[in-house]
Amino acid sequence: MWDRNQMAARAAQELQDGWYVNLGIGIPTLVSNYIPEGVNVTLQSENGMLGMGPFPFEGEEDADLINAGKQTITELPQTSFFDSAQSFAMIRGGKIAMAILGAMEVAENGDLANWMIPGKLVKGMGGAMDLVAGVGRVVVVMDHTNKAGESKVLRACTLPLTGKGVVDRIITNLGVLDVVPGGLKIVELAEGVTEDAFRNATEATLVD
Amino acid sequence: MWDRNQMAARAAQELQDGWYVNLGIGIPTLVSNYIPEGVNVTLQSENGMLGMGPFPFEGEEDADLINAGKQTITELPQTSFFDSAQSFAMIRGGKIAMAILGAMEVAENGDLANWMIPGKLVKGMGGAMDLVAGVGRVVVVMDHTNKAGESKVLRACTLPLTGKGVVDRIITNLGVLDVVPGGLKIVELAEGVTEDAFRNATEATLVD
Amino acid sequence: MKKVYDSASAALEGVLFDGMLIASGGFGLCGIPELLIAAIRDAGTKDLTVASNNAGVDGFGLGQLLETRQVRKMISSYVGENAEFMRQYLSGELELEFNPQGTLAERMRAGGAGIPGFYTKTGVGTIIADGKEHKDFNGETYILETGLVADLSIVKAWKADPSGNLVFRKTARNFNPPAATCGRICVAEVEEIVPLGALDPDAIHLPGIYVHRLIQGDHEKRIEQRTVRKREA
Amino acid sequence: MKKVYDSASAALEGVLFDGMLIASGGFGLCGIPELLIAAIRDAGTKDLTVASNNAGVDGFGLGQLLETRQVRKMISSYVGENAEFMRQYLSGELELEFNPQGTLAERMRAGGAGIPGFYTKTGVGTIIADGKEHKDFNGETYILETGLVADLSIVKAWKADPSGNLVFRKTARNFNPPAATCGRICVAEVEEIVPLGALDPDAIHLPGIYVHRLIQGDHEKRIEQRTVRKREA
Repeated sequence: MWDRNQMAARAAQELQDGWYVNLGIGIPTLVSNYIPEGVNVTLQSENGMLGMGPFPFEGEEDADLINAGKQTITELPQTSFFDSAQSFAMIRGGKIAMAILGAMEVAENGDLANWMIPGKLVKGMGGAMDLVAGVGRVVVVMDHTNKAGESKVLRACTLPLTGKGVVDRIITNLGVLDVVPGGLKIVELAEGVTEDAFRNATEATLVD
Repeated sequence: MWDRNQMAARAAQELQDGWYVNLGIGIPTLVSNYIPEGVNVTLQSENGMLGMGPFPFEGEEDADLINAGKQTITELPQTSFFDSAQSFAMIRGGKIAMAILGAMEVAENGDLANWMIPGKLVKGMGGAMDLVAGVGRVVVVMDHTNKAGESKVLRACTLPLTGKGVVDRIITNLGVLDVVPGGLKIVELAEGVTEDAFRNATEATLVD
Repeated sequence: MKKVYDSASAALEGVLFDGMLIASGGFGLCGIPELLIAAIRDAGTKDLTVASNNAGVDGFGLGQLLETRQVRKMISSYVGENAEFMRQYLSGELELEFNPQGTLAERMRAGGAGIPGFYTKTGVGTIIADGKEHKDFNGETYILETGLVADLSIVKAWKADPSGNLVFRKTARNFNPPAATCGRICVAEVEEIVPLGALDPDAIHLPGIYVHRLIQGDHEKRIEQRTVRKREA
Repeated sequence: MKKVYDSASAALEGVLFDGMLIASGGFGLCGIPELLIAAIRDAGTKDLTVASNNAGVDGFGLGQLLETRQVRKMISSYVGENAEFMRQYLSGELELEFNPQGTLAERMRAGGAGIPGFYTKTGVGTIIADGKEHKDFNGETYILETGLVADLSIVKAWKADPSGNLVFRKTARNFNPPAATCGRICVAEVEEIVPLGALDPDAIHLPGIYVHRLIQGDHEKRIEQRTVRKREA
């Protein structure tokens, strides 16, 4: 089983040199700590920035310089700033190669739910619907099961969707899955996870 | 009868303090020479500039600084530059108070034709269609008749339209007309022009 | 035509009315028109619909207008930081229209650009698409979203010149330019008004044509999530 | 991922093919990608459709590709300065699709922004509206225009950094940003490539994400209408 950092490290292997990438809140944010040597990626923050740098040193926080999670960050030599319409123009226009996002549920047809639990959680979708509709490739990083031990990798999502048929790859604490015709295909098992255990934790149809 | 400069001077009386205005090619360009004292207007050039200044002094021409007529111009202290999409966003969005344009024909319902003579002249509409559709008020400045002495102020346009029902006021060498319900209304006669002469030169329906 | 006003209250005089639609710039608490929001609170204008990506936090930013119950409806993409919002929404006191963040930004940009409708793939197959026109282009399905035109835009910039040209700073730009363009009237607050000619005409983010009234003032610029790293020894 | 190439020809290697759609920046002869146009002429690519506000003049700018008959169709708003264009068009050798200038700019911007269609009032009631979908919004009629996506964008900027961030100068910006965004591949030519970090991140007109290849070179920057005023004595 992978922990949060191992999941982030695995997700970082998805990155390719020269790519522009958007990282969601939570585990996806950690991905930037594991970008492989020699792979140069530019991080987009959908509130209006390309070339997101690390957190600032204490005392150097700037209220005018935050990421989409509202965290203080820094700029890099190649950084550019722009407005929200321009930011989503590039997202919607397919200029971002990949988004790595968290999820509440993913279904075998690539459906993604990560923004709402009716009657309970009404925070909103933020930029997630635009990202999954617009970027070249969507990778989901999440725990394979919820706190009750129920699979989050489902035949069909039960929560309101963020996007329909949008997920390409799923990285969980148990391993890696691809969305393929007919269902999901196991790409990789996490260290110490048996295929049986993986299958047991997965509600979705698995195909070879 | 007014000459070109008198027509431009009359058109300049249409300007109000604080307005953003777009001036077309030809006589409308001359309007900027007659802006009344105390009236502060900002000229937009649809190739991407607000705050258009006069022609440069000889030797100070800048290839990167032209107006929509491709003439070298200068900037002013309040000048801003932007791209063509932004330029027409402000035109289409109704932020320009008035456009003063030339015309080949105007009709009594406000139709305007100023971009094409089928089979002969195929230069194109440039930004004229966007301007007449988007700005707050459209004033046409043109000769009342063509070289053959035929009226250009018509019941209906014969040439392909630039815009349908878009003209608010017409300033010609013979006087000033407003587009009103039922036809055109004489606002003013040029010096030395009788109402009879004006009516004779006008094909359009004149109403009181 | 003087655009510079002495205070936020003066700049809002005559433009506020009950039931109006206000578009506001800002992302989280970054780049929000804090002075104008406080002035609207003081003016007591009621039944507002506010289009803003977020709804502030309890007691700051748009949270101030929620506390006083001046807001009837929010058009937002994310409201997770505001407990009072959640309470009013779940109890049915407050109406909420969720827009995907990019759709909201583009609706403002479209409204300001004279575009009453545009098609987007965002939200297709989700509840966001319910009741919206669907149309295929090149074999793919899109939904129709409408341009948003507000009665008033309130925005915050870094610098302005007296003609209303605005310059923003870093990620505080965010929704401010699209929000500014979509208002019939736009009032801007800035940290500094510089003399005419002091701004580089090639580096103006929002031309003065969009800005009708302007104030200068001190800004708290509260940080929502202070995250730092340790200096290496 | 190196974006900087040694020459216009090198930067275009592998991206040209007969029958392709090219979007070009520039207004008149101002801000045109003159080096890339000349390199396309030298490459001899045929049956081009070129979306560009103007068509250059005889012998310069896009006029060079008209002379060699490499262009099958132009999508433009104004072509009045080019006698060879007029001759080819009136004789039926060249196809021409007139787009209103703002519609052309917005079509490029929309194509780059993932918007396949948008409604505009421009051209309603004219031949531009023929065959296009009409739709009413708030009692007014608009027509549907489509986003334009090009196989290749060619643009000219003033400065770039090696990551492709672009800065334009004065009215030479014009169609370059929207044209750049609508290409599947965008190649930019600039007067100067400055080191990474030398551009103000708040003053970048086109972020490097839009620019795939980049060259630096000398530009003629021809003036089309030299107009001057006399110095007062």
